[in-house]
Amino acid sequence: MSITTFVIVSIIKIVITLVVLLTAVAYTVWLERKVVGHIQNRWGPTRVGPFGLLQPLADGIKFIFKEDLTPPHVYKPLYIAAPMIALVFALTSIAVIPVGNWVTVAGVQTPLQITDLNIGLLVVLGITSLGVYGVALAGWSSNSKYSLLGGLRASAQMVSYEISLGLSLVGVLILAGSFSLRDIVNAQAGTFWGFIPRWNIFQGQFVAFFIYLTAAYAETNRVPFDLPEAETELVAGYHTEYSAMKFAMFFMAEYANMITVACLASLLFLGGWLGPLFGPPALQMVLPLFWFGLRVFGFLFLYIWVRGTLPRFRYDQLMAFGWKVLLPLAIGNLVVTALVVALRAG
Amino acid sequence: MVPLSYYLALGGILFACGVTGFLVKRNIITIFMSIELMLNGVNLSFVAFAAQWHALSGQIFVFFVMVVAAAEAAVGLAIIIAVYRTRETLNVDRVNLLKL
Amino acid sequence: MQLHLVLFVIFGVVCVAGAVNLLVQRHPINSALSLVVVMGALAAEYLLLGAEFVAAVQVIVYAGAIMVLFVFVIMLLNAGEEERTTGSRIALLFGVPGVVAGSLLIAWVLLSRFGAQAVAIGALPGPPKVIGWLLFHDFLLPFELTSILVLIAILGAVVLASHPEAQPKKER
Amino acid sequence: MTPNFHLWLIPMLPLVGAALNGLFGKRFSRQIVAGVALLACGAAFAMALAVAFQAGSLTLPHSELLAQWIRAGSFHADFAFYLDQLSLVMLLVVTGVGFLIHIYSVGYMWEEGGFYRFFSYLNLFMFFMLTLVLANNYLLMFIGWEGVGLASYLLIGFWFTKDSAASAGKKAFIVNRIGDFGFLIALFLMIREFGSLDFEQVFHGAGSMNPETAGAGLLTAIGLLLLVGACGKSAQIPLYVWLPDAMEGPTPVSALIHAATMVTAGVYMVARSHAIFDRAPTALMAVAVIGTLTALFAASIGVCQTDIKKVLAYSTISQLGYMFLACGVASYSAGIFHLMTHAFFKGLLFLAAGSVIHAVGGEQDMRKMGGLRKHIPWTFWTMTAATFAIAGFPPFAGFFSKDEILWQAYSSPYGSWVYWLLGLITAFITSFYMFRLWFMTFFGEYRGDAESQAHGHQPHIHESPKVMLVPLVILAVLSICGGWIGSNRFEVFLSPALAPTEAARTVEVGNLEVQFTLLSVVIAGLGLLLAWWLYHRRPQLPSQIADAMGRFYQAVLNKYYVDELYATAFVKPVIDGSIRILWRGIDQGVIDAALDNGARGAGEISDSMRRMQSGNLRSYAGWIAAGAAVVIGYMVWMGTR
Repeated sequence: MSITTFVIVSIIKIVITLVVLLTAVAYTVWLERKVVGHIQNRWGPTRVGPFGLLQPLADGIKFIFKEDLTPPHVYKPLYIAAPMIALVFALTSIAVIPVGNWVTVAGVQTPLQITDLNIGLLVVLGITSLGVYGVALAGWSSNSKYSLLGGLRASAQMVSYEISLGLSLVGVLILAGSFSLRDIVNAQAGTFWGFIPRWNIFQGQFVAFFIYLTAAYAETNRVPFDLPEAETELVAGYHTEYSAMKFAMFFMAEYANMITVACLASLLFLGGWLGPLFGPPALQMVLPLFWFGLRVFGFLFLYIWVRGTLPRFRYDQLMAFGWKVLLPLAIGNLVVTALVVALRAG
Repeated sequence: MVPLSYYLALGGILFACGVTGFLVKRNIITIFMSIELMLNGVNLSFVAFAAQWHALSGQIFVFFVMVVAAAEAAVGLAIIIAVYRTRETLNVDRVNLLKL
Repeated sequence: MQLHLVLFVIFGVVCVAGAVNLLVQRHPINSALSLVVVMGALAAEYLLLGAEFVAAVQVIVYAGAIMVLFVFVIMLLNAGEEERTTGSRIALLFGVPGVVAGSLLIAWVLLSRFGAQAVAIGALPGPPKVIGWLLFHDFLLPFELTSILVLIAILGAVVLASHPEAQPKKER
Repeated sequence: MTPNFHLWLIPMLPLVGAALNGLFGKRFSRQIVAGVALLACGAAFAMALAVAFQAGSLTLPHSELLAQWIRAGSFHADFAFYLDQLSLVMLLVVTGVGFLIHIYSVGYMWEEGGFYRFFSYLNLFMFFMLTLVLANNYLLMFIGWEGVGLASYLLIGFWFTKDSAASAGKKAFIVNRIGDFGFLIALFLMIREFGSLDFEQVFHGAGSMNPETAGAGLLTAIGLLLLVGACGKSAQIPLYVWLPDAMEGPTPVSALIHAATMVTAGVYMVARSHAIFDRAPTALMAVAVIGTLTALFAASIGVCQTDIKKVLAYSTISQLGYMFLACGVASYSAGIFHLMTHAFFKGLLFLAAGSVIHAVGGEQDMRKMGGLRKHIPWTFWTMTAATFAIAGFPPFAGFFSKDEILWQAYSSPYGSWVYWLLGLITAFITSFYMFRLWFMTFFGEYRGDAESQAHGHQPHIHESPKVMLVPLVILAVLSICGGWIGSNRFEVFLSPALAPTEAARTVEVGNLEVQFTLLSVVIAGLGLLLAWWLYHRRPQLPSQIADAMGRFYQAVLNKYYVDELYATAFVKPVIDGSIRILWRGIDQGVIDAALDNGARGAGEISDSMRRMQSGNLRSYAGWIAAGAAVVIGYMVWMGTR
């Protein structure tokens, strides 16, 4: 594969990924409004298009055309930069996420992934860990006490839960022996006794999955850990002073992060794109994408379900839970996994 | 191919910037960041030497430096908070009680 | 490969610019962000040197954790613009010339020693597995000692930062 | 293959005893302490006997290497032990008499505090004395030499709460240092000349020197320096002053250390070094002169002493003078013979005196004794044997040895009639003061009662316990029979070790020997008669004579003012010099001043330097940066050179 082809293929993949991702973001918002609405015994959006399906489009148009207010007391450079930082990092991390196997299109064989790094997981972690800057800087540069509190909460919460998140993944890493997300998925191929898939969640990593789930909710500032934007206390937290497109950026960043987290969960614990393949070759090429999408959808649905049913934590409870429950649990899981692997190996 | 001396020079510049920052900045936090800058300059030369001499131990040292830097950041920032709590300032020129 | 040199120069310039910006900026949060930039660029340099694991850890630990702590503290203490006090003439009279002199000396030595040698890029990839092996075999003792150091640092930080009057509250 | 006797065990056993008693004795009962001490010493004696019985089948000299000690280039000194006829005799005397005195001490010290300490010291002394005797080089001998000095110091000052005892200990130690100084310089000279301190190598080196030319000055110097050492240890003029004061120690100590063994170390050393002295006639003459003068001088002081132990102390000095005289006329075997018999009867005298003191409740003044014959018969009879022995009556031991010395003083090629005449006079005085002691103590009426009663307590005069009497009896037997070996046989026995050099006794003055012998017996008898006349028949006469003698009596009574002379001539200048030069001049003026001024200067410098401590973080950083630049510059400069 020549450099030119490589560049062209990469550009194509980037464009497709971004389009799909942004669409997914938009329709995740719609899905959330719909699901939460039904949970709360109401309809959700219904007016724009059938079942309100065009609502995201309407929202986008509204955001774009709304007046971009910049309060006079803000620290301008960072006030402007903060939402961009948040969105950029949220979108970047999708780059190393594989969504399926290698495919051959027009004689060019390429992985369904923008780039395959052998430290892919670390890159994802690194980039998501940078995402906190957007929130923190937004909170600080707004020069408003609600924003500042939101930013403080966000940075403390994200730094704290990042540890548990990382540690919960180490068990998976030990089982797979690689940082490459593709290798991790491939390591989950096969079944136990012919019918239980060898997903990591079935290989004893269900504790890790639970930890990951919880930490991921905190990382994405979602209910029940949405303290940085807790409406009842902080108006809107770190994005209190934002409006229009800047607000939309935060909004998109949050949902993009959710999708990334859901992808990661699918890849690491639920066997990624693995699933039964049948039918003609064209179908066999598309089926992994379907299986993968199904898992991500399920995970996102879980997100929304939790949002609709659980109340918000108090902030000290949040920190105590992270440090005193999740972290020891993650360490314990790591130790047990390491012991088991070591015993099995030798 | 990039000569080793380029990497070393870059590391040296970062280190010198760090020292200069330590000398001219008044804000404790910035001074502390200057220290991190120095450490980063050293780390770069570690990695460059590791590549030059084909010895991975150079990279291992970087990890240790990072761990020490993390520990230092935790303690240092705690100290800064404690200082701020008592002195109500972050200017090192105003924190000068330790003298005869 | 000229590409490597070009990339090196680009990221090197970013590095130096970030470092200089750290010095020039008077608000600590700008300095902190400059430092984040420096660290990101350094991670790229590490990648150029083939040390991909170091690069990742550089981003995660330095940019993602340590610098977040800095920003957090700056926010927490609401640090303002730097005052221009002249508490120390020594630092300017002796320190800065000292730094310049020392740097020049070192630079001269380095250039005269290593001027001609070139680093084979990617000659030494640092795969995580090998690094892990080294860390847990050849460097096990330092590793464990460092873990103790970190533990002590955690305890120290908790003790230092906690309010002296703060009483442990009972969870209800 | 030569048999290995494990000679090292002989000194080591007492050391173990000393360690046990010294470290744990405080918790032991007295019985255990005594048991440990006696066992250690007795085992050493038994081993010595065993060695002696096997010595016949042995090629002497016999030496055993225990361990290497110092190896420096060609020079070496080892922990090695040397056995020949001379050290065998010394070994037997030291362990034998030492063992008896140990037994005696159990009884004598039973009531005293610090019982374990006493026996620990005593065993320690045995260790060092045996090391001294058995050493096969001068350096090991010097260890023993110093060690016995230490033990002596500890034991003289045993009652350290008594001021006089403590200062007597210090005096003994310091005076001995003067002698040791000479000894050490002699050792240095030996190392320089012979490159070794081994007896065999040194004597071989000395023997190969031409006494008339090359070696004369050197050997004389070594000999004189050794003599200085011997004078210190054996209490000869001018270093004798410590021995009378040493009587402050417990009486068994006086018997063991300051009569029988340690003080004879000097004689042993001279005899051991005979190869050097034989080739240094001047040094030899110095030995003889010092010996003769000491004998006469000390005896004359002894006449006027009233303290029973002081009399014996001066007597000891006097007898040591005899031994030196014998060595000084190159008749070493006679000296060693007298050393042996003297160990018996002087040890006995001290022990008996101790028994007397014990009997009268600690009184040492003879003027407050008298008539004790009936109360303490065993002590009396053993004391009598010892007195006759020292006075030189046949067939007691002292007769043989003293007679041999007098004869050798006259007949030896190095001898002269002057030595003989002075020796004879000394013999007379010896006989006189010893019988004076005898009469004053045991005859007449008891003179202590009245005064003691006035103080309100009745001294119960009692015989000593058996444990004290048994050694007395054994020593008495030895004092009587010890000389029956005969000096000639003794000389033959010792001759391999003390091989007479080419200056053999060719001069035989025929029958004169018998007449001389008769003469000395008559002289001893005269001394007895005079003492009987003055102190038994006419007890008031001595004071009249003393009055008549006036100042001379005072001088003798005050030991010829030698202590006072030393005090003004040596001690006071040293103290004054120490105060003026060392203390005020050097210590205060130089050392203290340097320190004070240094501290003051440091303070002043710091005063200006503390401006650096501005309390400003960035200033400190500036200093560090400047310093680092200097260091980097230095390193670059060093690297590029």
